[in-house]
Formats: sequence, C-alpha cells, structure tokens
Amino acid sequence: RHPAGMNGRGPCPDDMNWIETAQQCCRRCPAGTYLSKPCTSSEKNNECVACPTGTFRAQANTLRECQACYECDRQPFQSVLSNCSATNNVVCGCEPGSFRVCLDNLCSEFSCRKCQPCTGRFIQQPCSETQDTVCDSSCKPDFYREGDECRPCHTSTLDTCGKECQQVCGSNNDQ
Amino acid sequence: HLPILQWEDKRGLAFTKNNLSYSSNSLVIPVSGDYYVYAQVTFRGPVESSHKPNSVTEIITKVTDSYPEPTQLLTGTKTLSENGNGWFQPIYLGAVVSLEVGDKLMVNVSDIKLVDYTKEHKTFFGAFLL
Amino acid sequence: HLPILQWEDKRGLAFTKNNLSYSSNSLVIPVSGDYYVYAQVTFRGPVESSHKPNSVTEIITKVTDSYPEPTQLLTGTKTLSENGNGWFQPIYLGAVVSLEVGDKLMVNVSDIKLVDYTKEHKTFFGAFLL
Amino acid sequence: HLPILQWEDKRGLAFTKNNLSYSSNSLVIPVSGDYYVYAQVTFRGPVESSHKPNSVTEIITKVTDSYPEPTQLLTGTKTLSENGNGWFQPIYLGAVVSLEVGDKLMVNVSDIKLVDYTKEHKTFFGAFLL
Repeated sequence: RHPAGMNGRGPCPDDMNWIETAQQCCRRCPAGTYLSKPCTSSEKNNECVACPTGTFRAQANTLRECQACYECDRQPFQSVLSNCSATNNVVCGCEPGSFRVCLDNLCSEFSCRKCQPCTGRFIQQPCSETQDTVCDSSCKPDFYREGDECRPCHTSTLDTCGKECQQVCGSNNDQ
Repeated sequence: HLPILQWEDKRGLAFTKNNLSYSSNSLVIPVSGDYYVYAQVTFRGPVESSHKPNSVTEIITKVTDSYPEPTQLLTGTKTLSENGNGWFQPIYLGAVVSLEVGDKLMVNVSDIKLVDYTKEHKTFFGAFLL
Repeated sequence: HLPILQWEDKRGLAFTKNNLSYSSNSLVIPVSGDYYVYAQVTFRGPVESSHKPNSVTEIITKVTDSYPEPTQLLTGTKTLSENGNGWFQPIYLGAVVSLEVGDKLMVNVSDIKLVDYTKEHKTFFGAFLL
Repeated sequence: HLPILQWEDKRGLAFTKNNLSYSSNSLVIPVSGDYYVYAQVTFRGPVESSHKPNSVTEIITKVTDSYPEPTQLLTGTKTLSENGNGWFQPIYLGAVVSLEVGDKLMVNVSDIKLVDYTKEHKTFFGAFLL
C-alpha cells in the first residue's frame, strides 16, 4: 500500500482506496458505477452512481468517470459479439463466413475478410475467427485445374480436357 | 465545405470546463485570448466505397460572427501510399491562435467514412487558454 | 500489455520540476488537475517483411490506485508501407487530460526493438499543468 | 547546417506578443523559463530537382550566446514511400524546453525546395511560456 508520508495518504484496507479530496480511505464503488461523492469519515460509504449509457467500469473503483465504450468498426465489416454494458466494453468480431485480418501486433485493430469457398477442392481446415479456410492444394475428382482455380470437368472444352476429366469430357467427345 | 466531425463532450475522457462549451459540432470560445488548439484524427481504410482515396486531410476551422466565411486555422494533409489491405494514418495538429469570445472551432475532414471513430484515444480535439 | 519505454529524466534536455517526478518508467502526478500530456516516438527499422502485420503504435497510458487496470489516454497507430529497406517514422501525441494526484503516466509501444532511442530530440515525453 | 526556414510574423494568423520577437529567421526568447515550442512543416513533392528524396526532416534548433554551436531540440524525420507522382507529408513537433533570455529558436529542414510555404495553416511555428 502507500507509505504514510505522502501528504497524509495512509495505507487502506483491502476493499478501500485512499481518496485525496476526502483525505481518508473509502470503500470502492462496485463495477458498473463510478465515484460521484467520496465518503465522509463517519459512514465510510461513497456515493456511487451508475455508469451512463455508452460507458462502463469493469471493476470496483474510486474513479470520477466511467470509460467510454469502444465501437465496432462497421467499415471493415466488424460485428458486435457482445454489446457494451455497465460492466463490460463492447466485444467486436467478424460476421460468420468471414475472418480477422490483424492490423497490429495485439490484433486489437483488425478488418474482416470473406472466407474463401474452396470451390472444387476439399477443405483442409475450416474458416475460423482468426484464419481463412485452408483448402486442399489438389482439385476434387471431376474438377480440373485452370490457373489456381479448380473448375468442374463438364465445363471443360476439348483442349482443356486433361486426364483428370477423361471420364466426363472424354465421353462427351465419343457421342 | 468538407464534412464536419461530431464529438463526445461528456462521457469517458471527454470534458469541458471554464465555460469552454461544445455545441453543434463546435467548441465555443467563452473569452477572447490566445488558445492552444489541437486535434488528432486517425484515418483508416480501405472502406468499401468505390473510390480509393490517395490522400487524407484534417483541418481545424474557425467560424466567427465577424466574418461570413470559415477560416482555416491548421491543416494536416497526407498522401497515402498504402496498398490494398488495411491502413491507418493519424494526423495531429496543434498551435496557438488568437480567438474572440463567441468564435467557434470545428474539425473538418476530407472523407468522414475514413475516420476511425471507434476508440476515444485515437481521435480527439481540444483547446486551452494560455 | 505492450512494452513500456524507459526515459532519461535528468541529463541533456531532460528535466523534471514542480514535484512532477519520474520513477519506474512513469511520470508521477503531484497535484490533481488538467495536464497537457505529450510524447513523440521515432520508430525505425527494416521490419522483416515476413513479420506481419506492419504497423507501429504508441500509447500514452495512465495507471491509478483508483482502478486496477491501466487506461489508454492517447494512441497513435500507423501502418508501414515502406518496403523492407531502412525506414523511419515519428508519431507525435498530445492532449489535455484530467489527472489525480498519484496517477502515473507511461508510454507503451508496439515493438520496443523499432524505437529510435539514439537521440533525445527524436523520442521524448512530457506533461505540464495548465 | 540544414537550411533555415523564414517565417511571416505579422500578417494573417501570425502574431508575436509578450516581447517574444521574431528576427533573422528566429524567435527570440524575452525571459528565461520553460516554453512549449512547436512547429509543423508540410513537405510536398516531386519537385523538378534531379534526385527523388527518400526522406524529409524537420528540426527545431536553439542558438544561444552561451554556446557556439546550435542545439537540436526536437526532430521529426520520416522516410517517403510514395512513388513518383505527387506526395505531401506534414511533420508536427512540440515539447517543453528550458530556455534562457536571448536564446533563439529556428526551424531547419532537410530540403527547402520540398517545403509547402503556400498556405499559412499548413506550415507554422510558435512557442509560449508555461
């Protein structure tokens, strides 16, 4: 706790904080509230007021204001995973079918990008909140590779009908 | 004119005092004098709008009853060289300006969709009398 | 939490006065009031291109006995578009914040290896009571 | 030494008062004390000069009778990642420094041809006593 010498600031019991203006220890305000008026010596209780909408305090405190809630960034398709309440900041994530692209080390800043569909491939690893779908490198049966895409064999033409599509486009040519 | 930013003036870290008030997107000067005026805007993109911006601009502007047009007090303007994926660009401005009682200060930006409004500690605006 | 910068508080251009003291990487507030708090960090590197994401962040943070978690007061975050070879990038932050006696101010950065600590006039931190 | 910028000290938004005067490209300190000194320079290019700069630098410098060499107080330096076509880039600097009566403050830049001097609200310089 605090050395007593610091302008009369004495050590406080565990559930109390030193209040400079009251020059004494006072009980903490519960989470979801802030200190509106410090306690007077007799009854030790502060006047605590609920955090106004749009603000929160996640823990017991003797602060004079609540913290402003963050907002989810609609531009890069963030979605609200849980709304801001008096005791919790908003939690932002990505809509189902999209994943986070982190813009800083802690990933506190991120944008959301659509998961890739793996058309014509098997899915090695499904899309998650933090990672895109991992597609199999080879095409599924009845699909053939064109560039880095897998296309259905029935769409292939004579010159693209490779060995993986023989059964499909090979038989088309026999008719 | 360029879009004008709106501000929170009471909740969280925001506050006004000594009669410096906030109304209709402006700080209203209570007493004539020299003020240090400052603002930071964090811009971020890309946003899905069609055009890709090649620059961002922040301007602290004064509106006064004694002159029909706004006066640009401070301007920060920067070209963007970031490629496709996500980018961030803070612009900070601050200086001493002489103001009259009743003058109004506001912040204009080149494109309001590019402003990161999500966290109070990334985009802020203020002034104090010297 | 992000790394906290250490500062020189006596030698060269550095000084503390009016009981605003420096201890364990923090400025300690001697009297409650409104302070203009500012810091500039010059970042530099090549950042290894493989190491994603490419951005630098500076945050001025408050720690107080009245609350168990630090409060982010000011944040400057910028993506890097320089391609691998040597780059440098200053981020300046400054604003008025209300502080209580005993509050501690510190500067966090996204990556301490990228901070240019070599010259006192390139990376600095301070506060003054209004 | 790096080129020194010249400033307008009377017209438009510019002013000096409380004996803080401007002469031969410098602010002259009238009374010893701690000052918040600040400057923004907006750089822009390309200019027709042969070489394409890969960085821009702004330095607030102090010259004093008590020492033969200038002292660099604040430095903002940034690499340029914009490619060929037009770019612009503001650098803002500000901090508290201890100054003596008679000290002179000036602003140096890496290349004077890159400075956008066209609008007073884009490039500015000032100081005030705390």
